Amino acid sequence: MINLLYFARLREALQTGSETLDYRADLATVAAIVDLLKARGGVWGEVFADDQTVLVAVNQEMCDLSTVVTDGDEVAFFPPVTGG
Amino acid sequence: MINLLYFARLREALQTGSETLDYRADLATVAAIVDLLKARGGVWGEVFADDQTVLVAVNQEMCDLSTVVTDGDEVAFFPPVTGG
Amino acid sequence: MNQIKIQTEPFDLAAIQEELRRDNPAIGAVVTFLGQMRDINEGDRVSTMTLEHYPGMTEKALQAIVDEAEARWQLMGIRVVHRVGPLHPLDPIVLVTVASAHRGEAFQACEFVIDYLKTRAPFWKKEQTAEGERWVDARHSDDAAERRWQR
Amino acid sequence: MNQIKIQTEPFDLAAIQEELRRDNPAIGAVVTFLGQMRDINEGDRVSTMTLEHYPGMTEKALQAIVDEAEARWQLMGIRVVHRVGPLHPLDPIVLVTVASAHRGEAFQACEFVIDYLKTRAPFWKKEQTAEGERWVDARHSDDAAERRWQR
Repeated sequence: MINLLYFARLREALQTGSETLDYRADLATVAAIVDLLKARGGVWGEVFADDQTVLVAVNQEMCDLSTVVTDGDEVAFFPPVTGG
Repeated sequence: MINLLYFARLREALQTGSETLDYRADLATVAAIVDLLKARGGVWGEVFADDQTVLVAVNQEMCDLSTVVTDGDEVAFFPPVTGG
Repeated sequence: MNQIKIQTEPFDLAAIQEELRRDNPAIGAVVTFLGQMRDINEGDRVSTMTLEHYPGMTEKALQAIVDEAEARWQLMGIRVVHRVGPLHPLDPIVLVTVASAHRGEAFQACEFVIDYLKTRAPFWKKEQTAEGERWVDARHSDDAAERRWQR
Repeated sequence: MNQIKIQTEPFDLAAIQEELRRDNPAIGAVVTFLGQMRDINEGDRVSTMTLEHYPGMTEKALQAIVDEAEARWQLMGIRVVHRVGPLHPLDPIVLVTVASAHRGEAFQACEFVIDYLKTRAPFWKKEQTAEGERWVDARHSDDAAERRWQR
Protein backbone atom coordinates (compact mmCIF):
# COMPACT_ATOMS: atom_id res chain seq x y z
CA MET A 1 0.00 0.00 0.00
CA ILE A 2 1.12 3.56 -0.73
CA ASN A 3 -0.15 6.46 1.37
CA LEU A 4 -0.76 9.58 -0.67
CA LEU A 5 -1.07 12.97 1.03
CA TYR A 6 -2.12 16.33 -0.43
CA PHE A 7 -1.58 19.71 1.19
CA ALA A 8 -2.75 23.30 0.95
CA ARG A 9 -3.91 24.47 -2.49
CA LEU A 10 -3.70 20.88 -3.81
CA ARG A 11 -5.74 19.46 -0.97
CA GLU A 12 -8.47 22.03 -1.59
CA ALA A 13 -8.50 21.58 -5.36
CA LEU A 14 -8.60 17.78 -5.11
CA GLN A 15 -11.05 17.91 -2.22
CA THR A 16 -9.10 15.27 -0.33
CA GLY A 17 -6.15 15.27 2.06
CA SER A 18 -5.17 11.63 1.68
CA GLU A 19 -5.87 8.32 0.03
CA THR A 20 -4.21 4.93 -0.29
CA LEU A 21 -3.18 3.11 -3.42
CA ASP A 22 -2.54 -0.63 -3.58
CA TYR A 23 1.12 -1.12 -4.33
CA ARG A 24 1.92 -2.46 -7.75
CA ALA A 25 5.24 -2.94 -9.51
CA ASP A 26 4.27 -0.40 -12.17
CA LEU A 27 3.90 2.31 -9.51
CA ALA A 28 7.53 2.04 -8.46
CA THR A 29 8.47 5.70 -9.14
CA VAL A 30 6.97 9.08 -8.32
CA ALA A 31 6.58 9.67 -12.06
CA ALA A 32 4.38 6.55 -12.40
CA ILE A 33 2.14 7.70 -9.57
CA VAL A 34 1.81 11.18 -11.05
CA ASP A 35 0.83 9.63 -14.40
CA LEU A 36 -1.84 7.55 -12.70
CA LEU A 37 -3.26 10.59 -10.88
CA LYS A 38 -3.17 12.75 -14.02
CA ALA A 39 -5.04 10.07 -15.94
CA ARG A 40 -8.02 10.52 -13.64
CA GLY A 41 -8.77 13.66 -15.67
CA GLY A 42 -10.73 16.70 -14.57
CA VAL A 43 -9.22 18.56 -11.64
CA TRP A 44 -6.54 15.83 -11.32
CA GLY A 45 -5.34 16.56 -14.80
CA GLU A 46 -5.23 20.29 -13.98
CA VAL A 47 -3.43 19.96 -10.65
CA PHE A 48 -0.73 17.66 -12.06
CA ALA A 49 -0.43 19.37 -15.46
CA ASP A 50 3.15 19.79 -16.66
CA ASP A 51 3.04 23.59 -16.24
CA GLN A 52 2.11 23.34 -12.53
CA THR A 53 4.78 23.45 -9.86
CA VAL A 54 4.04 20.51 -7.58
CA LEU A 55 6.57 19.45 -4.97
CA VAL A 56 6.81 15.88 -3.81
CA ALA A 57 8.17 14.21 -0.68
CA VAL A 58 8.63 10.47 -0.20
CA ASN A 59 8.68 9.46 3.44
CA GLN A 60 8.88 13.11 4.42
CA GLU A 61 12.00 13.89 2.39
CA MET A 62 11.86 16.20 -0.60
CA CYS A 63 12.48 14.26 -3.82
CA ASP A 64 11.65 14.28 -7.54
CA LEU A 65 9.89 12.35 -10.29
CA SER A 66 12.62 9.76 -10.59
CA THR A 67 12.53 8.76 -6.91
CA VAL A 68 11.73 5.10 -6.31
CA VAL A 69 8.57 4.27 -4.34
CA THR A 70 8.22 1.02 -2.45
CA ASP A 71 5.36 -0.69 -0.67
CA GLY A 72 4.40 1.16 2.52
CA ASP A 73 5.85 4.53 1.49
CA GLU A 74 4.24 7.86 2.22
CA VAL A 75 4.13 10.09 -0.85
CA ALA A 76 3.07 13.71 -0.37
CA PHE A 77 2.25 16.33 -3.00
CA PHE A 78 2.12 20.04 -2.25
CA PRO A 79 2.73 23.51 -3.69
CA PRO A 80 5.91 25.55 -3.07
CA VAL A 81 6.16 26.32 0.62
CA THR A 82 5.37 29.75 2.09
CA GLY A 83 6.06 29.56 5.81
CA GLY A 84 8.19 31.78 8.00
CA MET B 1 40.51 77.84 26.19
CA ILE B 2 40.73 74.28 24.93
CA ASN B 3 39.29 71.43 26.97
CA LEU B 4 41.38 68.30 26.77
CA LEU B 5 39.91 64.93 27.75
CA TYR B 6 41.65 61.56 28.20
CA PHE B 7 39.91 58.20 28.37
CA ALA B 8 40.57 54.62 29.39
CA ARG B 9 44.18 53.43 29.14
CA LEU B 10 45.33 56.99 28.39
CA ARG B 11 43.52 58.48 31.36
CA GLU B 12 45.15 55.94 33.66
CA ALA B 13 48.63 56.33 32.19
CA LEU B 14 48.46 60.12 32.33
CA GLN B 15 46.75 60.04 35.73
CA THR B 16 44.29 62.69 34.64
CA GLY B 17 40.94 62.68 32.86
CA SER B 18 40.92 66.31 31.76
CA GLU B 19 42.73 69.60 31.73
CA THR B 20 42.39 72.96 30.04
CA LEU B 21 44.91 74.77 27.84
CA ASP B 22 44.85 78.47 27.15
CA TYR B 23 44.11 78.91 23.48
CA ARG B 24 47.00 80.21 21.39
CA ALA B 25 47.30 80.66 17.66
CA ASP B 26 50.11 78.10 17.52
CA LEU B 27 47.78 75.41 18.94
CA ALA B 28 45.40 75.66 15.99
CA THR B 29 45.63 71.99 14.92
CA VAL B 30 45.44 68.63 16.67
CA ALA B 31 49.03 67.99 15.58
CA ALA B 32 50.22 71.11 17.41
CA ILE B 33 48.47 70.04 20.61
CA VAL B 34 49.93 66.53 20.34
CA ASP B 35 53.41 68.04 19.92
CA LEU B 36 52.89 70.18 23.03
CA LEU B 37 51.76 67.16 25.08
CA LYS B 38 54.58 64.97 23.80
CA ALA B 39 57.10 67.67 24.73
CA ARG B 40 56.14 67.26 28.39
CA GLY B 41 58.26 64.10 28.28
CA GLY B 42 58.00 61.09 30.60
CA VAL B 43 54.71 59.26 30.36
CA TRP B 44 53.38 61.96 28.00
CA GLY B 45 56.09 61.17 25.54
CA GLU B 46 55.30 57.49 25.81
CA VAL B 47 51.52 57.81 25.43
CA PHE B 48 51.79 60.07 22.40
CA ALA B 49 54.78 58.33 20.82
CA ASP B 50 54.50 57.85 17.06
CA ASP B 51 54.15 54.09 17.37
CA GLN B 52 51.09 54.36 19.67
CA THR B 53 47.57 54.28 18.24
CA VAL B 54 45.79 57.24 19.80
CA LEU B 55 42.41 58.30 18.45
CA VAL B 56 41.27 61.89 18.67
CA ALA B 57 37.89 63.59 18.60
CA VAL B 58 37.29 67.33 18.32
CA ASN B 59 33.93 68.42 19.68
CA GLN B 60 32.91 64.76 19.92
CA GLU B 61 33.57 63.95 16.26
CA MET B 62 36.36 61.59 15.25
CA CYS B 63 39.09 63.49 13.42
CA ASP B 64 42.83 63.41 12.71
CA LEU B 65 46.07 65.31 13.25
CA SER B 66 45.30 67.89 10.58
CA THR B 67 41.96 68.93 12.10
CA VAL B 68 41.75 72.60 13.02
CA VAL B 69 41.18 73.46 16.68
CA THR B 70 39.60 76.76 17.70
CA ASP B 71 39.09 78.51 21.01
CA GLY B 72 36.50 76.72 23.16
CA ASP B 73 36.86 73.32 21.48
CA GLU B 74 36.77 70.00 23.30
CA VAL B 75 39.63 67.74 22.20
CA ALA B 76 39.58 64.13 23.42
CA PHE B 77 42.31 61.50 23.19
CA PHE B 78 41.65 57.79 23.63
CA PRO B 79 42.71 54.28 22.55
CA PRO B 80 40.89 52.24 19.88
CA VAL B 81 37.37 51.52 21.09
CA THR B 82 36.31 48.11 22.45
CA GLY B 83 32.61 48.32 23.26
CA GLY B 84 29.76 46.10 22.15
CA MET C 1 20.92 21.15 22.77
CA ASN C 2 18.86 22.52 19.89
CA GLN C 3 15.11 22.70 19.96
CA ILE C 4 12.41 22.85 17.33
CA LYS C 5 8.76 23.45 18.10
CA ILE C 6 5.63 23.65 15.99
CA GLN C 7 2.66 24.96 17.94
CA THR C 8 -0.70 26.68 17.64
CA GLU C 9 -0.34 28.69 20.85
CA PRO C 10 1.69 31.93 21.06
CA PHE C 11 5.33 31.67 22.13
CA ASP C 12 7.21 33.65 24.74
CA LEU C 13 9.98 35.49 22.90
CA ALA C 14 11.71 36.56 26.09
CA ALA C 15 11.61 33.18 27.79
CA ILE C 16 13.12 31.43 24.76
CA GLN C 17 16.01 33.86 24.43
CA GLU C 18 16.61 33.80 28.18
CA GLU C 19 16.61 30.01 28.36
CA LEU C 20 19.09 29.85 25.49
CA ARG C 21 21.65 32.29 26.88
CA ARG C 22 21.12 32.23 30.64
CA ASP C 23 23.32 29.39 31.82
CA ASN C 24 26.19 29.54 29.37
CA PRO C 25 28.80 32.25 30.04
CA ALA C 26 30.76 31.08 26.98
CA ILE C 27 28.07 32.69 24.83
CA GLY C 28 28.99 36.17 23.64
CA ALA C 29 26.29 36.76 21.02
CA VAL C 30 22.63 35.88 20.57
CA VAL C 31 20.95 36.77 17.28
CA THR C 32 17.19 36.47 17.05
CA PHE C 33 14.84 36.67 14.09
CA LEU C 34 11.17 37.26 14.79
CA GLY C 35 8.71 37.09 11.92
CA GLN C 36 5.35 38.65 12.62
CA MET C 37 2.14 38.82 10.64
CA ARG C 38 1.66 41.96 8.58
CA ASP C 39 -1.77 43.48 7.96
CA ILE C 40 -1.02 44.15 4.29
CA ASN C 41 0.23 41.72 1.64
CA GLU C 42 0.48 42.37 -2.09
CA GLY C 43 -1.36 45.64 -1.45
CA ASP C 44 -4.41 44.06 0.19
CA ARG C 45 -5.47 44.26 3.79
CA VAL C 46 -5.29 40.84 5.46
CA SER C 47 -7.48 40.18 8.49
CA THR C 48 -6.55 36.59 9.28
CA MET C 49 -4.02 34.10 8.04
CA THR C 50 -4.12 30.35 8.49
CA LEU C 51 -0.91 28.37 8.53
CA GLU C 52 -1.09 24.77 7.39
CA HIS C 53 1.82 22.37 7.72
CA TYR C 54 2.80 18.76 7.09
CA PRO C 55 3.13 17.21 10.55
CA GLY C 56 6.18 14.99 10.84
CA MET C 57 7.91 16.29 7.75
CA THR C 58 7.98 19.83 9.15
CA GLU C 59 9.99 18.72 12.19
CA LYS C 60 12.33 16.62 10.01
CA ALA C 61 12.91 19.46 7.57
CA LEU C 62 13.63 21.94 10.37
CA GLN C 63 15.94 19.47 12.08
CA ALA C 64 17.89 19.03 8.84
CA ILE C 65 18.25 22.82 8.50
CA VAL C 66 19.40 23.19 12.11
CA ASP C 67 21.88 20.30 11.71
CA GLU C 68 23.29 21.94 8.60
CA ALA C 69 23.75 25.24 10.48
CA GLU C 70 25.53 23.37 13.29
CA ALA C 71 27.86 21.79 10.76
CA ARG C 72 28.70 25.09 9.07
CA TRP C 73 29.29 27.34 12.09
CA GLN C 74 30.53 27.12 15.67
CA LEU C 75 27.29 27.55 17.58
CA MET C 76 26.08 27.22 21.17
CA GLY C 77 22.40 26.54 20.65
CA ILE C 78 19.57 27.15 18.21
CA ARG C 79 15.85 27.50 18.91
CA VAL C 80 13.21 27.44 16.19
CA VAL C 81 9.53 27.94 16.99
CA HIS C 82 6.89 28.17 14.27
CA ARG C 83 3.21 28.71 14.82
CA VAL C 84 0.46 27.04 12.79
CA GLY C 85 -3.29 27.58 12.68
CA PRO C 86 -5.11 30.93 12.61
CA LEU C 87 -3.05 34.11 13.09
CA HIS C 88 -3.82 37.82 13.12
CA PRO C 89 -1.82 40.95 12.29
CA LEU C 90 0.95 41.59 14.85
CA ASP C 91 0.99 37.92 15.89
CA PRO C 92 4.51 36.49 16.00
CA ILE C 93 4.71 33.65 13.42
CA VAL C 94 8.24 32.34 13.70
CA LEU C 95 11.25 32.73 15.96
CA VAL C 96 14.82 31.69 15.17
CA THR C 97 17.41 32.41 17.84
CA VAL C 98 21.06 31.39 17.66
CA ALA C 99 23.81 31.64 20.28
CA SER C 100 27.54 31.67 19.61
CA ALA C 101 30.76 32.92 21.15
CA HIS C 102 31.02 35.59 18.45
CA ARG C 103 28.49 37.66 16.56
CA GLY C 104 29.48 36.90 12.97
CA GLU C 105 28.59 33.24 13.25
CA ALA C 106 25.36 33.91 15.13
CA PHE C 107 24.20 36.37 12.44
CA GLN C 108 25.05 34.05 9.57
CA ALA C 109 23.50 30.96 11.13
CA CYS C 110 20.30 32.77 12.10
CA GLU C 111 19.79 34.15 8.59
CA PHE C 112 20.67 30.78 7.06
CA VAL C 113 18.03 28.97 9.15
CA ILE C 114 15.23 31.40 8.31
CA ASP C 115 16.20 31.52 4.62
CA TYR C 116 16.15 27.72 4.38
CA LEU C 117 12.96 27.46 6.43
CA LYS C 118 11.25 29.76 3.92
CA THR C 119 12.00 27.45 0.99
CA ARG C 120 12.34 23.98 2.53
CA ALA C 121 9.95 23.59 5.46
CA PRO C 122 6.43 22.48 4.53
CA PHE C 123 4.29 25.38 5.72
CA TRP C 124 1.62 27.12 3.65
CA LYS C 125 -0.10 30.42 4.33
CA LYS C 126 -3.68 31.16 3.40
CA GLU C 127 -4.88 34.73 3.75
CA GLN C 128 -8.36 36.04 4.44
CA THR C 129 -8.90 39.42 2.78
CA ALA C 130 -12.00 41.50 2.04
CA GLU C 131 -12.09 39.80 -1.38
CA GLY C 132 -12.06 36.33 0.16
CA GLU C 133 -9.48 33.65 0.83
CA ARG C 134 -6.30 33.06 -1.13
CA TRP C 135 -3.18 30.94 -0.84
CA VAL C 136 0.01 32.95 -0.59
CA ASP C 137 2.37 32.39 -3.54
CA ALA C 138 6.01 31.44 -3.01
CA ARG C 139 8.31 34.40 -3.53
CA HIS C 140 11.23 34.49 -5.93
CA SER C 141 13.12 36.63 -3.40
CA ASP C 142 13.01 33.68 -1.00
CA ASP C 143 14.55 31.37 -3.61
CA ALA C 144 17.26 33.96 -4.21
CA ALA C 145 17.89 34.25 -0.46
CA GLU C 146 18.31 30.48 -0.22
CA ARG C 147 20.66 30.27 -3.18
CA ARG C 148 23.18 32.55 -1.48
CA TRP C 149 23.92 29.72 0.96
CA GLN C 150 24.30 26.92 -1.54
CA ARG C 151 27.66 25.25 -1.77
CA MET D 1 11.26 56.77 16.06
CA ASN D 2 14.72 55.40 16.88
CA GLN D 3 16.10 55.27 20.35
CA ILE D 4 19.57 55.11 21.83
CA LYS D 5 20.29 54.56 25.49
CA ILE D 6 23.45 54.37 27.55
CA GLN D 7 22.81 53.10 31.05
CA THR D 8 24.39 51.41 34.05
CA GLU D 9 21.29 49.42 35.00
CA PRO D 10 20.29 46.17 33.26
CA PHE D 11 17.88 46.40 30.32
CA ASP D 12 14.73 44.43 29.62
CA LEU D 13 15.34 42.56 26.37
CA ALA D 14 11.72 41.50 26.03
CA ALA D 15 10.21 44.90 26.77
CA ILE D 16 12.42 46.61 24.18
CA GLN D 17 11.57 44.15 21.41
CA GLU D 18 7.88 44.27 22.31
CA GLU D 19 7.74 48.07 22.36
CA LEU D 20 9.42 48.17 18.94
CA ARG D 21 7.11 45.73 17.15
CA ARG D 22 3.86 45.85 19.11
CA ASP D 23 1.93 48.68 17.52
CA ASN D 24 3.06 48.47 13.91
CA PRO D 25 1.43 45.74 11.80
CA ALA D 26 3.48 46.85 8.79
CA ILE D 27 6.50 45.25 10.46
CA GLY D 28 7.21 41.74 9.17
CA ALA D 29 10.67 41.14 10.65
CA VAL D 30 12.51 42.05 13.82
CA VAL D 31 16.20 41.14 14.09
CA THR D 32 17.88 41.46 17.47
CA PHE D 33 21.51 41.24 18.48
CA LEU D 34 22.31 40.69 22.13
CA GLY D 35 25.91 40.85 23.29
CA GLN D 36 26.58 39.33 26.67
CA MET D 37 29.64 39.17 28.87
CA ARG D 38 31.72 36.00 28.51
CA ASP D 39 33.61 34.51 31.45
CA ILE D 40 36.69 33.80 29.34
CA ASN D 41 38.66 36.18 27.13
CA GLU D 42 42.00 35.49 25.46
CA GLY D 43 42.09 32.26 27.43
CA ASP D 44 41.80 33.88 30.86
CA ARG D 45 38.91 33.73 33.24
CA VAL D 46 37.31 37.15 33.69
CA SER D 47 35.38 37.86 36.88
CA THR D 48 34.30 41.46 36.30
CA MET D 49 34.48 43.92 33.47
CA THR D 50 34.13 47.68 33.69
CA LEU D 51 32.86 49.61 30.72
CA GLU D 52 33.99 53.21 30.40
CA HIS D 53 32.56 55.61 27.82
CA TYR D 54 32.77 59.19 26.63
CA PRO D 55 29.48 60.76 27.66
CA GLY D 56 28.04 62.96 24.95
CA MET D 57 30.20 61.62 22.16
CA THR D 58 28.86 58.10 22.66
CA GLU D 59 25.29 59.21 22.00
CA LYS D 60 26.38 61.28 18.99
CA ALA D 61 28.39 58.39 17.52
CA LEU D 62 25.51 55.93 17.97
CA GLN D 63 23.05 58.42 16.49
CA ALA D 64 25.28 58.80 13.43
CA ILE D 65 25.42 55.01 13.01
CA VAL D 66 21.64 54.67 13.35
CA ASP D 67 21.06 57.53 10.89
CA GLU D 68 23.37 55.84 8.40
CA ALA D 69 21.44 52.56 8.74
CA GLU D 70 18.17 54.44 8.19
CA ALA D 71 19.60 55.97 5.03
CA ARG D 72 20.81 52.65 3.64
CA TRP D 73 17.79 50.43 4.29
CA GLN D 74 13.99 50.67 4.55
CA LEU D 75 13.51 50.31 8.28
CA MET D 76 10.69 50.68 10.78
CA GLY D 77 12.59 51.39 13.96
CA ILE D 78 15.94 50.77 15.62
CA ARG D 79 16.75 50.48 19.32
CA VAL D 80 20.29 50.51 20.70
CA VAL D 81 20.99 50.05 24.40
CA HIS D 82 24.52 49.80 25.77
CA ARG D 83 25.46 49.32 29.38
CA VAL D 84 28.41 50.99 31.11
CA GLY D 85 29.96 50.48 34.53
CA PRO D 86 30.72 47.14 36.18
CA LEU D 87 29.46 43.94 34.52
CA HIS D 88 29.71 40.24 35.28
CA PRO D 89 29.68 37.08 33.17
CA LEU D 90 26.22 36.47 31.62
CA ASP D 91 25.26 40.14 31.95
CA PRO D 92 23.82 41.54 28.73
CA ILE D 93 26.11 44.34 27.51
CA VAL D 94 24.48 45.62 24.34
CA LEU D 95 21.23 45.24 22.47
CA VAL D 96 20.55 46.24 18.87
CA THR D 97 17.09 45.53 17.53
CA VAL D 98 15.84 46.51 14.09
CA ALA D 99 12.37 46.27 12.58
CA SER D 100 11.51 46.20 8.89
CA ALA D 101 8.83 44.97 6.52
CA HIS D 102 11.20 42.25 5.28
CA ARG D 103 13.91 40.19 6.89
CA GLY D 104 16.83 40.88 4.56
CA GLU D 105 16.95 44.56 5.44
CA ALA D 106 16.48 43.93 9.16
CA PHE D 107 19.39 41.46 9.21
CA GLN D 108 21.72 43.73 7.29
CA ALA D 109 20.90 46.85 9.28
CA CYS D 110 21.25 45.07 12.63
CA GLU D 111 24.66 43.65 11.75
CA PHE D 112 25.76 47.00 10.31
CA VAL D 113 24.86 48.86 13.52
CA ILE D 114 26.73 46.45 15.81
CA ASP D 115 29.75 46.27 13.47
CA TYR D 116 30.01 50.07 13.38
CA LEU D 117 29.37 50.38 17.11
CA LYS D 118 32.34 48.07 17.75
CA THR D 119 34.75 50.34 15.88
CA ARG D 120 33.23 53.82 16.12
CA ALA D 121 31.47 54.26 19.46
CA PRO D 122 33.71 55.40 22.34
CA PHE D 123 33.42 52.54 24.80
CA TRP D 124 36.36 50.80 26.48
CA LYS D 125 36.39 47.53 28.37
CA LYS D 126 38.62 46.81 31.32
CA GLU D 127 38.76 43.24 32.58
CA GLN D 128 39.46 41.96 36.07
CA THR D 129 41.18 38.57 35.95
CA ALA D 130 43.06 36.51 38.55
CA GLU D 131 46.24 38.17 37.27
CA GLY D 132 44.85 41.66 37.81
CA GLU D 133 43.24 44.33 35.66
CA ARG D 134 43.82 44.87 31.97
CA TRP D 135 42.34 46.98 29.19
CA VAL D 136 40.87 44.94 26.36
CA ASP D 137 42.64 45.44 23.04
CA ALA D 138 40.76 46.35 19.89
CA ARG D 139 40.30 43.39 17.58
CA HIS D 140 41.36 43.23 13.98
CA SER D 141 38.30 41.11 13.23
CA ASP D 142 36.14 44.08 14.24
CA ASP D 143 37.96 46.34 11.78
CA ALA D 144 37.43 43.73 9.08
CA ALA D 145 33.74 43.47 9.95
CA GLU D 146 33.38 47.24 9.62
CA ARG D 147 35.21 47.40 6.31
CA ARG D 148 32.63 45.12 4.69
CA TRP D 149 30.11 47.97 4.91
CA GLN D 150 32.29 50.74 3.54
CA ARG D 151 31.21 52.39 0.34
